[in-house]
Amino acid sequence: MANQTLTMVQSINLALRREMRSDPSVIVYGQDVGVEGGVFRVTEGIQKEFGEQRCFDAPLAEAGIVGTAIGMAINGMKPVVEIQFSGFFFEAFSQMLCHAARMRNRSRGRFTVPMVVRMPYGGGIKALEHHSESMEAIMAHTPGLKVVIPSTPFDAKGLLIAAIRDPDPVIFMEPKRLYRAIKQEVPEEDYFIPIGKAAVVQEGKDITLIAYGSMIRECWQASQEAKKNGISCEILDLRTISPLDHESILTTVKKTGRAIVVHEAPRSFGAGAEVSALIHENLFHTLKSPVLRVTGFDTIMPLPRTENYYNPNAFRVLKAIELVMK
Amino acid sequence: MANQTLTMVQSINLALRREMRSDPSVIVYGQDVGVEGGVFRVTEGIQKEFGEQRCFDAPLAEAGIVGTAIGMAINGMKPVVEIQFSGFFFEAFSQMLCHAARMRNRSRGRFTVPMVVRMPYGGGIKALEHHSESMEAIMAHTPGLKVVIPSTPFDAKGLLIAAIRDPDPVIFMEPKRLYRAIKQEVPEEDYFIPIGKAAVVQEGKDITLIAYGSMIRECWQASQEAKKNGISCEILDLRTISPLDHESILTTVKKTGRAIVVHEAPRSFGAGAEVSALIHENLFHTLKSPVLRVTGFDTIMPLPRTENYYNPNAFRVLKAIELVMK
Amino acid sequence: MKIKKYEFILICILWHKYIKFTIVAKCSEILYSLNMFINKFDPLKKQMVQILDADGNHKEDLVPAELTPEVVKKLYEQMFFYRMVDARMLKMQRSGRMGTFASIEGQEAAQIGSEFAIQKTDWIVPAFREIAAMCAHGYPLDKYILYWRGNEIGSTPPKDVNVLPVSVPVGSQMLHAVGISWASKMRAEKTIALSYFGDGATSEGDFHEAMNFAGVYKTPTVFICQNNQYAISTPRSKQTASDTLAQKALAYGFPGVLVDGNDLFAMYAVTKEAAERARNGEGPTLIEAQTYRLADHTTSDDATKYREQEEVDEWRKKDPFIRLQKYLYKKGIWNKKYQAKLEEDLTVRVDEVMTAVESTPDQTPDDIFDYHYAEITQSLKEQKAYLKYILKQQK
Amino acid sequence: MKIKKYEFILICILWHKYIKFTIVAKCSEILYSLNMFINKFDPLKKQMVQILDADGNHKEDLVPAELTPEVVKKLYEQMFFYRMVDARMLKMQRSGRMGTFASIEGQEAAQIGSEFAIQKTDWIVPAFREIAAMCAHGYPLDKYILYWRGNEIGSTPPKDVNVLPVSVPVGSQMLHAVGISWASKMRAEKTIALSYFGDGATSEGDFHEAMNFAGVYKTPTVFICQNNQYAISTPRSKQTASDTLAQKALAYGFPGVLVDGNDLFAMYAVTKEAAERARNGEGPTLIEAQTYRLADHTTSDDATKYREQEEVDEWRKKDPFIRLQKYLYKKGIWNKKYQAKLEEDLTVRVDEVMTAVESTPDQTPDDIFDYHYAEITQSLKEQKAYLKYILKQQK
Ligand SMILES: Cc1ncc(C[n+]2csc(CCOP(=O)(O)OP(=O)(O)O)c2C)c(N)n1
Ligand SMILES: Cc1ncc(C[n+]2csc(CCOP(=O)(O)OP(=O)(O)O)c2C)c(N)n1
Ligand SMILES: [Mg+2]
Ligand SMILES: [Mg+2]
Repeated sequence: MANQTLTMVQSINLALRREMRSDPSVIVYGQDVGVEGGVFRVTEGIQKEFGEQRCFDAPLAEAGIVGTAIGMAINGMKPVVEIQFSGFFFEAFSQMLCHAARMRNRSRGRFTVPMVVRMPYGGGIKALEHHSESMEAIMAHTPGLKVVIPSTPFDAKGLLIAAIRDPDPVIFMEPKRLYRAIKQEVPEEDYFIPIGKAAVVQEGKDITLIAYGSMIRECWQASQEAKKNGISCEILDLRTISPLDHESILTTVKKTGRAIVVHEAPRSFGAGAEVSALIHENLFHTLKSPVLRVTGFDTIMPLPRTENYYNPNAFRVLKAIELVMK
Repeated sequence: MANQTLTMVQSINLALRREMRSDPSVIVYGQDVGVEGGVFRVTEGIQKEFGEQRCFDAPLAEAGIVGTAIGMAINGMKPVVEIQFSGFFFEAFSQMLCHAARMRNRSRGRFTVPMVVRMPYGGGIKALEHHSESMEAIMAHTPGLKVVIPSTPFDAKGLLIAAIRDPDPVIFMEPKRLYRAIKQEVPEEDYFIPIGKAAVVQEGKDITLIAYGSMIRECWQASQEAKKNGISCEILDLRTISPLDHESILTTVKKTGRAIVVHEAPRSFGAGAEVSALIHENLFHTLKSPVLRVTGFDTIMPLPRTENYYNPNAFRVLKAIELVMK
Repeated sequence: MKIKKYEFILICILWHKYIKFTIVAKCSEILYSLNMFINKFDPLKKQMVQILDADGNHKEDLVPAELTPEVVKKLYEQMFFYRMVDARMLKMQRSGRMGTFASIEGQEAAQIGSEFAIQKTDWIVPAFREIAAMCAHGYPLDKYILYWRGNEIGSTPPKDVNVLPVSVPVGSQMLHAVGISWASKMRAEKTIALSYFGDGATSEGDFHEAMNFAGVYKTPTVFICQNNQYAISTPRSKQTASDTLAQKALAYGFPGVLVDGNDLFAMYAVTKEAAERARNGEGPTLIEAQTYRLADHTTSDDATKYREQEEVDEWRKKDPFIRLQKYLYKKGIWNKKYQAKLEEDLTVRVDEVMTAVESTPDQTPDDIFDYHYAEITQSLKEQKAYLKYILKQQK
Repeated sequence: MKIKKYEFILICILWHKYIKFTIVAKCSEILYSLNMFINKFDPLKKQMVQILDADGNHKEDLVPAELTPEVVKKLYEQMFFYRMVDARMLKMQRSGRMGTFASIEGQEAAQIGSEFAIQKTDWIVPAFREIAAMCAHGYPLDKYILYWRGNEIGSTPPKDVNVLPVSVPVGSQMLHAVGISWASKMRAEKTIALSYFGDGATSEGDFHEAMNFAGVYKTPTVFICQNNQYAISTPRSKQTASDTLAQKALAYGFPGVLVDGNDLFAMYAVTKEAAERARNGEGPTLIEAQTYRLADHTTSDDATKYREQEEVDEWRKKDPFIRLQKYLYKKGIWNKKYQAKLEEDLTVRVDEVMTAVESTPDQTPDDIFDYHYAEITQSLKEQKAYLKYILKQQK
């Protein structure tokens, strides 16, 4: 089969279609995902191809969407539901935390909840208030959940297929700023990127930049700049935030001896703290310099006109690289 | 005025009464807090003293309790609401995150939300499923909130008074295992323990144990054991999880050169990660040993008969001390 | 006679299946779409379905044909069994052999009557006060009790039992019932879901969302609100300002019915009608079962703090057993001797279950980690090793 | 003539106050407790309050006395002003001078009619499509627009304006209205709160909890559901299975009324009655304003994807302006010349606001950190210093 050059929106759409074609238990619902194809058009054409029985609009109620999906998953379906923006996910968080995340454990596997909750997250597209949140650490701190964040169209497809086939609930956060920002060759056929595994997306020897989602691109740009000063950056794309791939993190940092963690979410109690703590606990004596964090601020995301003040970018990463290398 | 020997339940009750007496805008509501005085009897007698207008039962709806409290706080009241168990707080999390935490910032101080959300948290009393959660890191990761956790009856009163007088929303998490476990002299009069300040509750020179809430007692016990082996432990009670008191943390660790962070909550992406990252970022070259974490597991809290397997205790802290001191 | 735990469970299931398959299965073939109650009794007018009143008088024409005296006797015995289990659990709790639990006392008819109206393949999605409904539907009684004892094995019903474990977060489980029954509908199966919840639960946003989804998608769900007048200490009157809970269905475009929840006949008849509606694609129904929680909220509660003894006494007169005894007495079945013999027999059964319960081992350290994901993660493995190390050291 | 921004706001407020204090204040003294609509029009029977129909015919006996032709003219002008602002915002958005925003087109009567029925000291708790209600109540128009332009200054109304800023999380704000009005009631003040939300919002759990709290505590809250038939692409019929949204009030023990939301008279009259009920301690009311969102959901939406042009055309005929023009024409007020002059005058005002908007500076880096807490925390101070350092370096 041929490769196509696709945006992330298209590759996610492709992943959904492929899984829906091969597995009749996969259904897609959420606010405006049916006729309209979702506010970002991620589910465009899916209702048309699979009918209203398998792709439909839900009432405007996040807990309702997630709570019914839990029931469906318990009873043999594989719901892939969309939360329109991650900022509204918290309406459904209790259902996710109390039930989706716990059903397998409490029933010792008698009942399982194989479902995927997709949601766009993060800033960078000058969206409205409450539309640019990055709250992955909150979900990652919840035992029983898996949290996956792709950084490219290729990965998005492979990871989403893995998420849909996963026997447990997966939160799939899509960096909306990359929805249409990059195009990439994406194979038409199935492939599978394992959940729980990070990937070295650029090899280097002096320092490791650890990031995920939209920040991979910033890291890459920073590394290009750093190269001019003779600094060779390895980039580790976490891909899965929880369960965190300790082994890959420790392997790369053992090699480079230095690391910076980068994320959009607020700094304090963010995912960067876990990565930093983990590295220091394990590689304290190997590290040439402490692990630094380049993150969003402990503030509410500013409104569009000044959201750039908030967002970590290549320049900030570069500054941190310089600091670590000093 | 005389001191009384009180449990934490009683000292919190006292703090509520004192504030209600001096400030007519303070009101108390939540599930079963009125006639019954709360399932832990924290609000016992308050309805009797202040009437149904100022202390009353709410319908069984956490978002409703928190959401109406936000409105009340905007319009001149100081609601101190109770969530019956922290495990059910997530029903109200969206209201807290989207509104309580943001109103001051978005309106540039035109509207403020001076409210307190009290809730018992943590394990150790063999409570029912969903009744032993420790999710402080999630709240601490939310910009705009303050998260306070007392560890003694004395502190509980002083911190709660501070929380009620605070012009911003405060989440006040009460370690339910200490509700009646310890008694302490508590002054009848007003006093105030500042939010955002940690306290060295035991001086020592070899290592700092950083903890809060119910874990302070475990740290203290571990330190008694460690002393027998000639190890002198300093204990830092964070008291406030957010905003985290960086200065106090760094000061004590600068002094001892070693630290262990202890909490009941799951390990990954927990508050301990932030404390650890912070220390390493700032004191990498001063540290004699990496900061370790003694925490709950990344699991769902077991049911009563085996919850002891989950809970961090003095022994586990002691083992970590030995490791760090090696 | 000594029966083993598994034999006992088998007997329970068989006993249950016997009643079900000989009677219900046949009856459900006879189309029960007479529609006698739903949309006929108007909750806005506070019309309540009652067939057997508190004094034991029954409306002969409304008694469902399948509820022959023999069947009623069996159901009475089932109900009584759970009341005895309840009493025993309380006794054990008081002596430290049981954890905190929620008593069913007073709500036996609401549960046994409604459960009897559905089929074995149908789902039950309970809250935390549904011992009778759950176990009548095949949930092993020892497991139910083990749950409250604080052993995770208590939430693991066998594969062929379509009963979800206890759900503690109030109001959250009805969404699962909607999802479960919706999935059945999608696959054009004829199974339905029956969800139980309390009066307090109706205040939660999740209740609203569950009802609304069910209405929009016409899911085959029967919502049974056991209005036992209290949510812990909070009386029904402070929970909501609507006159009845049944009328809340009007907000979702499907029918609500007020039923005397202490009347086994009414509970059976209305649930049956609702279940058949659901099965026939006519969508959900909300049933408000008016009943009363005769005991404390849980064993950690003290109801005397917030309610008058007179009120409890009034409701004791409406106890579902008193009226059933009168009814069965008229039918020549019930008398004191029968009752004494019944209690004796059931005591043996209760003893046996409790022996099974108390001899069941707790979960192991491994169990804490092994079930979070289909495959254990690396860091959970490490944490498990750490726990084992610690436990060994601590010995 | 050149008016400065602040003068303009002052004029707006004065203009508004003029109408309010000369007319409403007086009228509210006359007890409006005639109770003509609430509890009279039964939503279960789909009875809808309408005074001025789409063809411009009015029911003379139902026209509130205070709505004299002169007052109606002023309200018409106010409504028209917001339609013009809307059109201008759209134009600016298309040329990159405005952010994504939610158009009000079609909903002007629902908002101006209801807002005019309350007092300046009353509260308005809006969603995100309430430019007319908010600004009529004193929210500075330039600020409202600045919000959508992406400037935080847009959420900072002056101290004496009791209007909350835009609330984006659908369905969440009604709880605040309940809390606000409840606080007033606790202090025995006579102020009430009026909360706006959409048809989609009624599906959220928070809607349910707000309504339920309001019912239980009889808070002085008026809930105005602008049923504009869509939640983004989701039609009202897929949002809930109940025939009307107004009937949802039955679940909470207080009245709901269905109103023609494109009828200024009906919206005023019913809101007035609801507001006075609230003020007199009779509790909350739910008003369903039947209207239509003539524009796209927001400027990022394309409504042609999910609805037919014919449907839009049908609703265009029911536009609130057409009927008002006919009415005012009959009263000898409206004609083409008047309209042309009005548009000319209002264009000047729109120009002025937009100048004020476009000359307002963005928030500074300091502003990002300074308002999170009454007192900035140490780590926010450090983060602010870092941002400033970075911005300086980046230059
Ligand atoms: C979401 C949530 N909030 C609070 C609680 C604590 N709680 C346990 S039972 C209960 C009352 C439940 O009342 P009701 O729904 O009437 O059921 P009943 O106990 O009467 O059977 C409460 C408040 C809980 N379990 N879940
Ligand atoms: C809790 C939440 N979920 C989803 C969204 C995304 N969203 C914004 S507006 C909207 C539709 C709102 O519909 P309705 O309540 O009818 O108001 P209208 O837009 O028609 O005025 C949606 C789904 C949101 N803002 N908040
Ligand atoms: Mg109850
Ligand atoms: Mg709408």
